[in-house]
Amino acid sequence: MILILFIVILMVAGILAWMVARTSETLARWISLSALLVTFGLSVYVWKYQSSLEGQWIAQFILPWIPSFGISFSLALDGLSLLMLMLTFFLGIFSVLISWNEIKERVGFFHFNLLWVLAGITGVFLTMDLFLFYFFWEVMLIPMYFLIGIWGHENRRYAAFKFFIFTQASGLLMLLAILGLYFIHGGQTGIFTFDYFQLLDTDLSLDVARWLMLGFLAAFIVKLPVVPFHTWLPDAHSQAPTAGSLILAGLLLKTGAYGLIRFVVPLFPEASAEIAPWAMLLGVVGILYGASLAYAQTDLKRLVAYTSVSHMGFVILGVFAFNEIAMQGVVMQIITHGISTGALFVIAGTIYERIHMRDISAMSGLWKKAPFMGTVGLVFVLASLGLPGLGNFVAEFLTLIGTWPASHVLTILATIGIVLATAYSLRLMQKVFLEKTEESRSFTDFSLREKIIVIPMVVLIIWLGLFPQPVMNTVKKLIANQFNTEETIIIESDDDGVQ
Amino acid sequence: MSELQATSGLLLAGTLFMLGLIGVLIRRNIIFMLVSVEIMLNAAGLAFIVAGSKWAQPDGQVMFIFILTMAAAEVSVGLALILQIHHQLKTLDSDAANTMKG
Amino acid sequence: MQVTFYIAAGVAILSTIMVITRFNIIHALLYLVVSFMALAVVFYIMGAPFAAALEVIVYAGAIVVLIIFVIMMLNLKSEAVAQEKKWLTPEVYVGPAILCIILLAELIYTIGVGNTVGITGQIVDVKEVGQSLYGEYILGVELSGMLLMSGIVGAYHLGRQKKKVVHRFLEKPEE
Amino acid sequence: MQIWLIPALPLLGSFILITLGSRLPKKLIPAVGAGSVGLSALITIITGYGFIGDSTKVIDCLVWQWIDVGGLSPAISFHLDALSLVFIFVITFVGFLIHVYSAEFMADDDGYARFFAYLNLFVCSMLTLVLADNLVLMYFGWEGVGLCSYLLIGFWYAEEKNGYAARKAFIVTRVGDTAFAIGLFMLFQNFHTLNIQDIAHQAEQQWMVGSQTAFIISLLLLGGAVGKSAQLPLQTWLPDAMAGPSPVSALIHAATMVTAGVYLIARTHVIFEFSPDALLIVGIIGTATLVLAGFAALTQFDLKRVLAYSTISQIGYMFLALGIGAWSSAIFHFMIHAFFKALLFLAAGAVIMALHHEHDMFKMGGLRKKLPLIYWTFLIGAASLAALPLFTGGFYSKDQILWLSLAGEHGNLWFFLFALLGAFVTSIYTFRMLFITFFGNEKTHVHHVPGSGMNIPLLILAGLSTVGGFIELPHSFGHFTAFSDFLKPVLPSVMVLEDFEGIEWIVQLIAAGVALSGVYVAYFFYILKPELADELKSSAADLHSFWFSGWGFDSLYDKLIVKPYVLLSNINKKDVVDKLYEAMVWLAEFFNRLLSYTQSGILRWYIMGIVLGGILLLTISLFKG
Amino acid sequence: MEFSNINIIDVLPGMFLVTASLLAVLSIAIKRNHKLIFGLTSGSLLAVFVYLLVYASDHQFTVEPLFVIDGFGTFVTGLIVMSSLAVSLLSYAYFEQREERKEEYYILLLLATLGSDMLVISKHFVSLFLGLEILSISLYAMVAYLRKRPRSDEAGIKYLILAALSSAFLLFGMALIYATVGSMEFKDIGNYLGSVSNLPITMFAGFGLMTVGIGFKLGLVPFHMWTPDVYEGAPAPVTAFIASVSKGGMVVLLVRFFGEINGQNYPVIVLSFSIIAIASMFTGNFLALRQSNVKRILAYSSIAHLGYLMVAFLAGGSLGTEAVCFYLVIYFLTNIGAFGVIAILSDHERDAENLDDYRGLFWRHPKIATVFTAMLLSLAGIPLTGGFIGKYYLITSGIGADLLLLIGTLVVNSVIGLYYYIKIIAVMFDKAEGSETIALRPRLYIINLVTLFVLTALMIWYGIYPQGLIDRIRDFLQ
Repeated sequence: MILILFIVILMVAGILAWMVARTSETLARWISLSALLVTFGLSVYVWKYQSSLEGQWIAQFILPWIPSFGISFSLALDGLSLLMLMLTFFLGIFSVLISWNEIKERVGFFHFNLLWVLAGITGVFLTMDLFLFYFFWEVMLIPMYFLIGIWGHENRRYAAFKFFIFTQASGLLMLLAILGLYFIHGGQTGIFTFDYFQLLDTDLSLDVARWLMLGFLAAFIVKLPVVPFHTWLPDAHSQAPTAGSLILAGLLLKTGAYGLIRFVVPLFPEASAEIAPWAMLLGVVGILYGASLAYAQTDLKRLVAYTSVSHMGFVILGVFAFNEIAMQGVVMQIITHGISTGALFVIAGTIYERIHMRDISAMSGLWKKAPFMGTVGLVFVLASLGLPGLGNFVAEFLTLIGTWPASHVLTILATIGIVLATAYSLRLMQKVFLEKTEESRSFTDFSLREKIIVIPMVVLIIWLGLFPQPVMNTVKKLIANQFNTEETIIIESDDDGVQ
Repeated sequence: MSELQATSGLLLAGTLFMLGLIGVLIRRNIIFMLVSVEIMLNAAGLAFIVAGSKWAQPDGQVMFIFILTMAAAEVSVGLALILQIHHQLKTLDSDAANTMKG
Repeated sequence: MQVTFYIAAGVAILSTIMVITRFNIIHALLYLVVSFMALAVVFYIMGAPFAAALEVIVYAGAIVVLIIFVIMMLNLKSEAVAQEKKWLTPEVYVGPAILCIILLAELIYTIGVGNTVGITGQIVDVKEVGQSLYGEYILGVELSGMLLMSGIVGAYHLGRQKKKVVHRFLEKPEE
Repeated sequence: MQIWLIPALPLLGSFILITLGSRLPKKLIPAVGAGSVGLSALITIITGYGFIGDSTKVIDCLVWQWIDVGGLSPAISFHLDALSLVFIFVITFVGFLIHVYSAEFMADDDGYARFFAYLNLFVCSMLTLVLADNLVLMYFGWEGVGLCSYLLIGFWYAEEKNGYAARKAFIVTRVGDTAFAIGLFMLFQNFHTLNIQDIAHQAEQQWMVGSQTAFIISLLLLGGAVGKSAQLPLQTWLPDAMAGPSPVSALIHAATMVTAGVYLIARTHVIFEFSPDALLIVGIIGTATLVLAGFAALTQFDLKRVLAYSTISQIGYMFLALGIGAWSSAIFHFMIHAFFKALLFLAAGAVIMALHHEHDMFKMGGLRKKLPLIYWTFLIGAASLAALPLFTGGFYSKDQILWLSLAGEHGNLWFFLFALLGAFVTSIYTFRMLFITFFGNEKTHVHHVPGSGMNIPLLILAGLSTVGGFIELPHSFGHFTAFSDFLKPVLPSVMVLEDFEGIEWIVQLIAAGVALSGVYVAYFFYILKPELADELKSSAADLHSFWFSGWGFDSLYDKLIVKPYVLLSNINKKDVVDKLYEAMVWLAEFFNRLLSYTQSGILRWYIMGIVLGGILLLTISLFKG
Repeated sequence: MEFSNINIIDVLPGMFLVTASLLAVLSIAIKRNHKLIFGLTSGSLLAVFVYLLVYASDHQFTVEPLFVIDGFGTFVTGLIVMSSLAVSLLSYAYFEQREERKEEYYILLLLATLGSDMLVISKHFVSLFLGLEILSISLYAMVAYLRKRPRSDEAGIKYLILAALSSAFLLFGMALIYATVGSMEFKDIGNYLGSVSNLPITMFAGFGLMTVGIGFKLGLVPFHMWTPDVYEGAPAPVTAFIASVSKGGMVVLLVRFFGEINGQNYPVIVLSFSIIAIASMFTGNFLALRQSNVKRILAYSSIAHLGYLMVAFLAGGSLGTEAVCFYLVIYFLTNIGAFGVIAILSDHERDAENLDDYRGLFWRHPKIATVFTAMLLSLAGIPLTGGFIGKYYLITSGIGADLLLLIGTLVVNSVIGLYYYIKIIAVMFDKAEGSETIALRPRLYIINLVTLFVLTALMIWYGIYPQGLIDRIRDFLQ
């Protein structure tokens, strides 16, 4: 029951916020904030609770939806989903906070969209029905489209279009693959169903599996994004309002990664193994290419966006390395990148709020006026370049060490990517915070509200760097299931777990 | 009489049909177009008559009657429209009525 | 019988060609009447006397007359003929004609290959047609009534003269 | 004793300074900064006391399990043995002195708290590096050191070139780190652990001498070491690193950062021992570096750059020592070098500060009178650097290396000759620097005479540079081997080839002679006949500028790597992949225009469409039917 | 004279409509009253629907030889009647503020509905032809209804000439088939096709020519060129009618005809329709890309959508028919909704068809903009809307029948289509304030708004919970 609650709370709060905004905009903000706090609290509660459970699945919820197609409203929670949910709500809280003053127009509608994006993302992370998955996959796009298209910067419409079309196009390919799987499974067993657990048992010839997998892959690698399907991302990120960028970078990209782990590899093990070298190659190309592009950018948000391209390369690299360590690295990368890049966007957003520009060659020496911001900026720049002690290092290191046995050459190239990451990260630091201060410009340091946003992020990224083990334990069962044992995944019966 | 082939009748119908079509295509005057369409409809009616007579059934003629009805209705509405158009455009040039495009 | 058919068919085709090539619309309509008449003959040969009668009465009579009425209402003058002359130039008609001839060739081929059944020439007379019409096709008849009604309502609405709202001094003189 | 406190205290200090920072009263800032390191030093000394009798002792301390995934289980856990003890002693003690010195040196700076925070963090990272019991934690410290160097070199961030230097330091060392990291991946694949002691055990069981894997891993580790220790070919960052405040240079060059490479190789000597080829390469790199950097130092006019090149060169000696398997000699030289190099930098810093941030030696001169204490301490440091015989620490440590490079089991004549050449050049540039700075006419007015806060550390370091050498004396000269004995449980001692056993004193004589003649040469050119030096300079201007630029490595890398990369990035700023999608859009619009043309609004044209459709359908029927 | 084989109850829906239209004519003859005639029209349409609801439990019989009344037909009849009802509800306010005489419109609307109704239950060429022509001839006048607008006339004459022309093609095709088979009943044609092994070529030619007529009515490429012009020229409610009822009737007829003759078994026919479908999808979407007239965009989109629908049609089988039904329901809802929005925003001078009329609409009329957004998203096939489930249904049926090329085209085109749908949405959400706020007359527009809300609610409900509708469709198709 708690699972559906996550989604419902957000959706209801979204509608509520929209309605009350007419009378009080502040109330709308508080409603969305409290909804997210509640869901975050719930997820933390579940997290506390889950460690005592045996087995992979923490909770399940099934309701028939369109029985004639074998579609059910099936939700299930395991460690991976749980982590994703916590990240979602965590970043969600900050996306509300960061928009507190930034968004002055149509506040109610903004929060409606914000909460519905988050609800869609929550749905994606929870659902165990492939049709429902596709459903949520698409649901999260429209509010996001509005977030970019209405509250974005000067070139928002182009960016929103591009975002929408890219993701839709790839999503449709996934739909085809889902349907293909559905029919093949139905043809084999006579049971036409979209249930994930049942589809896992589908026998596929390698040839068919290859095509179906490509369909899934298309959606995920566009979302991730993997070069050369990444060009929507810089536009969308740089044009979105801060909360939008935060959610895009922090969460939306992660749905792609999640999809790879949850669907592509388990559903098509042989086909994925076959494509693994190419996928990893793409990952490495992404790491290097993204880094090179990030180095050249002058638009702060665009720069950060390209770093995402680079960092997400590690995800696909790790997923297709097929071993536990790399996979743990990927999970870590998902979380830490969400926080660190999110934070960088927060910083970019706060700077933009103050001086109304994103061109880094025109900023300089902000440190002097805003040392607190500078320090926080430094922390996340360092996180972005993978400094040990911060979460990203754990992620990248594990990914690389796990990838090494799979491919030496690619690992080496990816490791070189870290050097390039250093180059662009430090360039960012240099141009924004260091060098000569323009004394005449008025620039204030973080306000209390902004501090409330960044301090938890700093704490978390350091905590993840030093104590990553609890996070890894949460997904251990899932990953162990994938790599260590051949046994089929046992679903908890209904009376187990949180209902 | 029995030597007459249904084919000949249909060929005649086809020829008339095409002539009507040519008429629609080459004339710019809307009335001519309407007339040409009537020729085509009439040709179709002929085809039905031929077919009906081939099977010695009344259905062909029945169909012809319906076609006739339709043609009449069509022409009346068409002419009313032509009146309107002439009133507004002061011409019967079908090419002149091309404000909507793209 | 065959000879009659071919003569009538020839007349029909020739007069139809005349219809679509005349510059003067009244001439064209006269040819149209000829064509319809010739077709009536064909109908008769085909054993459909009732249809032949209707062809003459409705097509050659009612419809053509209706068109002529409208033409007279429009008050077309000799400029119209000159206009038609200008419109109907080879570059206008060659292309479409070729297309239609291709289509015709295909159709002729199709028909020629397909049907080799002879026509029995049995006369299906008014009675049979009437029985059929008011028997199995009674609903069709009713529907054709509706068809005509919609035609009438439509023509009535569209054909109604607009009230002149422009001041009479600003009006253009009638052409 | 809780050895985790040793790195934790500076970290705590750093944390306090970062979070409270400017809100602290100004007096408290150095107290926190220096105090935390001082406490660490104290704990180190207390802990070290326990080692004096029994240097085989080992202290392990697990703080918490860091990561535990699929067999990879690095922990935050420390391992203290004789080798790390020497290092942490130097780090904490010298570090403490530098902190004390900085308290006065940086007193007027805006970023006072920030400075100490960084310094503390630097010390903490270095201590973590040294104390780590597994390579991942070591890598943690390793990168932390890189970060702090970045922060401190770019401490005065308003200047663009400082920022450049800082980034260069970080990035260049990170190139080395990459190799190190890849080395870790390989090690993990081979041994399924990254614990240093376990690796050593397993390596002994699994590997044969000359193993290919060992060779590659050694080279990768060497790559890391080369980056941090500024050896060829990654030495270019160090001279630029002088952009930071002088205490920072002292810290980087003496106690932290550059010695990390030496430590890494010493720590993983087991691996290197399985690969003589790798060791040879270490030696060659060391030798080449020490000679090249020496010549580069000869031509510099920036006081600190001379010292920087001298550091590169001296680390080269350490690498040479490592390469010939003279592990303890390398560490010995490291320690002595730490003392005198810290001394030199701090003294240089005092000079620079006195002259109001004047770095150019040729604008100094005659400071002997104005700053006598500085002069004398600098002289002691310089003498130690130049390895003037008998009374300097540097003589003993360097002499040991020279001797073993000839007589050690892995030594050879070439190493020896080049090392000797290096020693000669060293003593020339050292005294060139001394003479130009402190002798001759006064060219710039002295603004500020350092106070006791700066003088006391100088004096202590001067003392150590002199006395430090006496804990290890050569065979021919008392044969006192306290230091190498102390390290013996960790680092095997080197065998001396029998052929050379008797001739150690000859080598020492040669070395002493070379050093002294170097001093004379410097004296000749810069005191007696300064005009001759200028003449020489102009007669070989090309060579001079080549050496001046550090053998052109900078411009080489610039042309080969940096420029092409930046150029490529900038050309592709708009992302060429996007063109692909733009082409799709263009195509769609093209079709749109094409089809719009068909939608002409002309009725007959529409009919034509229908006719065409009819033809199409009929044709299909005819041909397919 | 024997009328005995016709039970008047069987054809009651048709009778209802006939009676209603006659009553309407009478009422005009007595006194012109817009409200009355509107009430009469809506009431009778509703009555038909209620009748169908009650009557629907007992279906599946034929009225020889013209009609077959089965679940499929009943379902679609109900759909058509409801759509006409929605159109008439939307028309009231629209025509109320126009200067034209309003009353004839409702007669034509009723007759057109009747025509479409006859189409969907016909099983004979005669009823096919008559239904089609009643529909067409009513539409000629409806398209050109607003006589003062030059574009209405232009649209009317274009539609008339082209429709008559295509009817001629259709008739000629039918004649050829009749000449070959000797019967005009679909079933006999099917039997004939089943009995001969080597099909005479005239059959195919006949089908080909018929396809011209049908393709024209559906607005498929290359017979599509009238669509944008007529959509643009016709009054918005009429456009809604053309887009939904007129096309829907033809689609159902096509499905029924092909079901009877097993059209899927003939590669020629499948090939022809595949080519047409693919061409329609691409042409429609490409043409819409840079269009700035909303009505034309919707016209082009309808071309593409009919192309999509052809996928389910070609897939055939019960799944295909289900998909067609479902898709039609959604497509009707969406199109009527979209044109309803246009109708509600139109003023005396012209319809609100320029993209600029919609600039900032969301901030001026949030309710209407929300409805329009929902409709456009449904057309684009985004989840949470019925359009998504509809498209999903199409794809499912296509994959089930292995129509991979068509499915691929469909997917590619869905993507192209996104662009112009979200272009309109983007314009509506634009911050820049658009032209002056059009004051809506609340009393009149309450009907329109309620209608639109109901349409939107249904469309979204079917998007979220399609099972109810699917069950209903399956009930009927049993």
